[in-house]
Amino acid sequence: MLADSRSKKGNRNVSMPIDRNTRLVVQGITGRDGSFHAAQMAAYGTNLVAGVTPGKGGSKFDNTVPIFDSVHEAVDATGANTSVIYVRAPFAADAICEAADAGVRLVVCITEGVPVRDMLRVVPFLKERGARLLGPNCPGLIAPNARVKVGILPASIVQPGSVGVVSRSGTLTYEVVYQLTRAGMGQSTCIGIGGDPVIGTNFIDCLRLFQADEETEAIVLIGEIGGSDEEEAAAFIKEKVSKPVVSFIAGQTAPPGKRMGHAGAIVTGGSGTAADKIAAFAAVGVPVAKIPSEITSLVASAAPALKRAS
Amino acid sequence: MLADSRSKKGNRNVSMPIDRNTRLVVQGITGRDGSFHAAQMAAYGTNLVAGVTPGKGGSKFDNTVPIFDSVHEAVDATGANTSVIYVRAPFAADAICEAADAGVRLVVCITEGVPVRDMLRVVPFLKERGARLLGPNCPGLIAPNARVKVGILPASIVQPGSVGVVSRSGTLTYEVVYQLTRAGMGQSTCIGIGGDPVIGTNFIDCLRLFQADEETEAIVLIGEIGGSDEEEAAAFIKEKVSKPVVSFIAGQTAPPGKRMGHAGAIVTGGSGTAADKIAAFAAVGVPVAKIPSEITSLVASAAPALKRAS
Amino acid sequence: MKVHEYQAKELFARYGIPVPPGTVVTSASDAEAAAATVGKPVVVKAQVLVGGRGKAGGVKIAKTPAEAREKASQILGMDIKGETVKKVLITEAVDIAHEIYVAVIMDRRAQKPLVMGSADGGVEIEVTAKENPSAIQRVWVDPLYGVHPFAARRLAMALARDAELAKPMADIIQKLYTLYDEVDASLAEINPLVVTTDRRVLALDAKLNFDDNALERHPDLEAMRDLDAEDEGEVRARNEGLSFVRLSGNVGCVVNGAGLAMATMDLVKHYGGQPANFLDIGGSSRPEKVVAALSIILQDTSVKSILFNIFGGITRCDDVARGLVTAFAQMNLKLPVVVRLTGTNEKEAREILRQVPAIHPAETMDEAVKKAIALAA
Amino acid sequence: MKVHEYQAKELFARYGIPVPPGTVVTSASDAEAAAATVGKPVVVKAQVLVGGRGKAGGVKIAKTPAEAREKASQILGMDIKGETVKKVLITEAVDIAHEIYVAVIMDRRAQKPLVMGSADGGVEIEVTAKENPSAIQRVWVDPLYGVHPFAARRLAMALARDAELAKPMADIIQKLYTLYDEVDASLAEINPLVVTTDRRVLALDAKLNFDDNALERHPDLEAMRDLDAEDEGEVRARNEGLSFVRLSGNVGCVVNGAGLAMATMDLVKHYGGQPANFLDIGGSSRPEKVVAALSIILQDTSVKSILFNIFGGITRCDDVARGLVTAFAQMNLKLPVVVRLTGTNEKEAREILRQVPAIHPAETMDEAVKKAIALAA
Repeated sequence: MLADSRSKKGNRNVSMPIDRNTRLVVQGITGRDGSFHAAQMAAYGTNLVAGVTPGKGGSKFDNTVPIFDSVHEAVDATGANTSVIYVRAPFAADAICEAADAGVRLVVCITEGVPVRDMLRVVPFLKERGARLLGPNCPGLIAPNARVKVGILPASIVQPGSVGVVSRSGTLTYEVVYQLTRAGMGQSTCIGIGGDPVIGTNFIDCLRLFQADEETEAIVLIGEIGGSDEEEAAAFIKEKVSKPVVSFIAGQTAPPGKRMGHAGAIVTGGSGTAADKIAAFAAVGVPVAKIPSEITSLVASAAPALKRAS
Repeated sequence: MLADSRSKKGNRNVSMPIDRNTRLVVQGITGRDGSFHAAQMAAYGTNLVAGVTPGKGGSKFDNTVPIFDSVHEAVDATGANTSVIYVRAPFAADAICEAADAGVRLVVCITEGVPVRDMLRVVPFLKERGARLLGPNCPGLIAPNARVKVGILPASIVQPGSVGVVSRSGTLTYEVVYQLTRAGMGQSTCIGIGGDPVIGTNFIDCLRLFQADEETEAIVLIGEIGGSDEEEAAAFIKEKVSKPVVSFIAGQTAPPGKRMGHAGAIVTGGSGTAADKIAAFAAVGVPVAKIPSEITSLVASAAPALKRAS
Repeated sequence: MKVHEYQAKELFARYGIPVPPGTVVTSASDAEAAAATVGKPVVVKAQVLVGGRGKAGGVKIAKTPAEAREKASQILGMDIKGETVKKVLITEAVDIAHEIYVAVIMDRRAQKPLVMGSADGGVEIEVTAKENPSAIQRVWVDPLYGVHPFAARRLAMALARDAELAKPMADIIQKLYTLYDEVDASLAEINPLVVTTDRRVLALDAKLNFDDNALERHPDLEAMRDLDAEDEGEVRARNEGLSFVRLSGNVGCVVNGAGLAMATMDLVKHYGGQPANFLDIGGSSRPEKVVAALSIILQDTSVKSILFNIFGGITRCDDVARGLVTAFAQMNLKLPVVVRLTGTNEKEAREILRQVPAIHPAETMDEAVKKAIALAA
Repeated sequence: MKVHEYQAKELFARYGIPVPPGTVVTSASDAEAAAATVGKPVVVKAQVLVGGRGKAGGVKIAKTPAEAREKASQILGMDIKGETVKKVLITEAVDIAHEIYVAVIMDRRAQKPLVMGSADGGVEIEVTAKENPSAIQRVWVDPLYGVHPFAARRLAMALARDAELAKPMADIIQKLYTLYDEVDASLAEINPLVVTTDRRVLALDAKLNFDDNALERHPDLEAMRDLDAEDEGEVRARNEGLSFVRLSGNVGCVVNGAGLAMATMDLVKHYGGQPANFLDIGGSSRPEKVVAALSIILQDTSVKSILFNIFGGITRCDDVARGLVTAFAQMNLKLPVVVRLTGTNEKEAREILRQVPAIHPAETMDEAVKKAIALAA
């Protein structure tokens, strides 16, 4: 008999979503991106326990990692607790639900181009099951101290340390992390939340995680135009975050009314502009870098003990 | 600005759903059944605070009870916490959701003929809001000690006392209650849960309430053929109910495969028959009356202290 | 409401569920013509609403058009569990590699729709449930989401045991649920869903039951109702808003409420009588309903006495009483009638009933039932 | 994706939202004929994808067919915010008693669709939001349930302030949400929704934007796309799977990732330059994408230098490098190119790029931007 959906409500705790206990299953492991990044994640040290591609169950990835037809089988056989998704956009929402239904606790969806309507149904489904979603259209996350990465963040640019990085962008995150590393400021965890209109984990969720995380001493928040996530993050920082936060907002020169790429960054009259967001951070005492290369110096002055620590 | 839906999750406690704190709004108060029973409920002593009929807001029922266009307005103006629904079947599901969305804690749906598909969507909606639904297609409930009734149970047949009655039937409940009253066994609360395939409150919910209720000393459970609610109730009684329970099952002579009326009572090969249900109760020591008039004597022997008490 | 196989297959086709092409005919000569058009061996299938037509000889294979004519003439007019066969479906006989069972039903216990599947198709699911319960796969559906593709895929894999066949099968499972949901079905069953020897997946049979409470919003489905195949009294009762089931006894019963109606039948049997019917006149009964109820019951000549057991709630006893008075005035009733009315407005009702001397009053249910049995004897 | 008013109204009509009948024409003489068919005063409305056509003179009333011809000839060919008017909609002029605003949009903050309404229709919602915020009614929608009838009724009552008019208005609100949901819209707006003097409720204007990510499942909507009305470079970029927005500077930018692309533009401005475009080549870039990106940028003759800022992730730098090599080989590029490649496979990428001597390498983003500005000067 097929098992009923494995509802495990509640207990969305504040421990970091990936660590040495992460047991990873890759959905879409036989695809071009899936196989490339599966190898990268395993090479970095992530405990890659399974892959899933319907119809390819029984084979192995890289001669070692078992491939299953469904996430349920993968979880049953390997105890996977974390999933990363590289399937095509029309199938991504179902893949996310499948992972949550199979009992996975953290689902990271790299796929871009997932329709908003699909995500509107995915988010409550995961909430019912108490699973955390990161993304979609996000680069995932990496924890250099534990040497665990889930997603596509290049391992070459990170360094163990105590700066938590959270960002709506993909490659802009790499840029900032790279600069931090070059300035000798290692990272505790770097999280790309994705820039789509509907996402599983937002700035506030990550700020809460970093505030509670013993490894994190300072936080870098990289926002962009559109929406009001940054404004809400600023309000949350004022109330609940005692650790130093430095921010940067992309899209200061974007013309109003134009959609800037897949990220869903769009400026509409009067709200969601870079100026609004910068003002919101300034109002709560969060320094905002004018250009990316200014971030490291702002972090250094906001958390002077940092560089010595790492 | 219209208020957002008033989510009040959780705290489904075990106090009896109606008592002297009940503040009732009648949905469909200007209809034939609604107006008739609104008067009956008020005459019995129920605190009828409002009526709702869209488009008739501003008028009054019986020259005293204010009528509103929506339950939200009724709740805002009168603090109604309980609703009873007499609207036509195609609109009943929406009326239930409206009441729950407006913050009503107990919604009693008298309307019969509500499509199952509608109810499948109503039940989770109410659960999200922490509201209790009784019915649909049910006679409601009455608490003779508090002189509160919500629904259509005739006040003339009840008497204050300490027998809790719960039933899937409508008029069969009246019959049993009437016989209890004539035998001098008053009732704490009588609840008709309705016989439709999808209902808001089931036998187990009511058994839990009666077990916790100080006013209730014995319980009469009236089941019928179809489904497995009685079998589950028997299992629950074994585990959790210490008060004496007496039962009766209607449909002992119903031919298999035939649907017996709106109640959704249907006998299909091998499960849900009266014999199965009677056996389930017998197995956990619950006496089952062969005919309705036997119920009173079974209650008298199961709870000998009862008659003196009332 | 039930519909015939050919009607269910029309709906299947509308939802993209593959069915073998077929033609419905009402005569043996049309059956021959239809078989000739197919040009291959055909199956001649009785179109009846009752189950068990296979065992009753209502399904036969015909290799030639002439044989189809012969089989159709055997099946047409056949009596299957009281239902006369008036139509047969002529459909291509396919070569079956594997028979599967799939159905969507409402699971009262879980309060959710349930998709059931078994790799042992062609067999009744109740038989599989008894003999090989582990062969039944169950997927409960959250109606807010429908059947997730991943869930359909897992079920299809368990049934097809073949990744290539699982794809069309998962698609059929999703479409069957969508159909079930959108048409307000209470049962949507494919038994068997077959894999043919050339690896097509086809719904060889189709069964759909509908939620009667939802038919108001599906006039196209309501139009599919086959009044010929149903009991005349039951059809008439439905049109009058009554619930009626014909039984074989001699005590006609008119009761308000399904539970009380069943308890009344039980009590008639308990005291040695035989109920002639189940009849629930429902809530808010208009006097005309009572007239209709009486005339439906009186069509059955074996009825020797009539028992009214009415306990007021939404139903007001004065309405019922007025209905009785009107009915008796209209119908020149010759049978004895026992009336027991209790509840809302019962005093007013007794006042009204006093106008009709032929009524045998009773105060309790037991008394009423005993009197009705005695009067029927 | 945006569609024209007349296309949005076609979809409205399909979902049962009442719209005044109208005809789309491309010439003044056809406008006259269409107005003659209406037989009443008409409105001649420019069909453009940009907003603000009313203020720009793109909407005019015509009392006679001759006048309709005259107004149409004024409007056709008009330039509205850079878009040339090629079609006008001829539609009956109705007598308006009351103008209302209704829209369904995606509320990112609430992570839910939002139905917004205002009794002050005809005005831009942003203006109402500023000047009279309490006039805006908001109903958030749980997409698992859709708009409950009770919620639509409450909103309609607040907008119509008339129980009789609230009924058709609630119906329109529910249908507008259903449309929004089923077609994967990102905006569905009626401004104004009017009550006519004879108490009809009509959608006088219609605006629909679609989620580009969902167009794959709506080929009928994709077919509504008006390529004529869009920027040629942007159309071409979309066909190549690129995100491109034309700006007015001289530094052409090719970046992977929207955030980094915006940050690159910001940095160009920061160091005193002017970006010529936003261009996100996206993840998993094929070499052909780079070729396409370059040729789109090079159509703009004001571009004086090209800046590649690529940080690898899904995008592999060696792919990008191969694309550059191929592009330069194919295109006989005369402009200076600054390339900054970092991340996955960056060493391999540098190996490949060494084959092309014309590239100005840069190690950091700041260095790259400064070089590109200098080379454009």
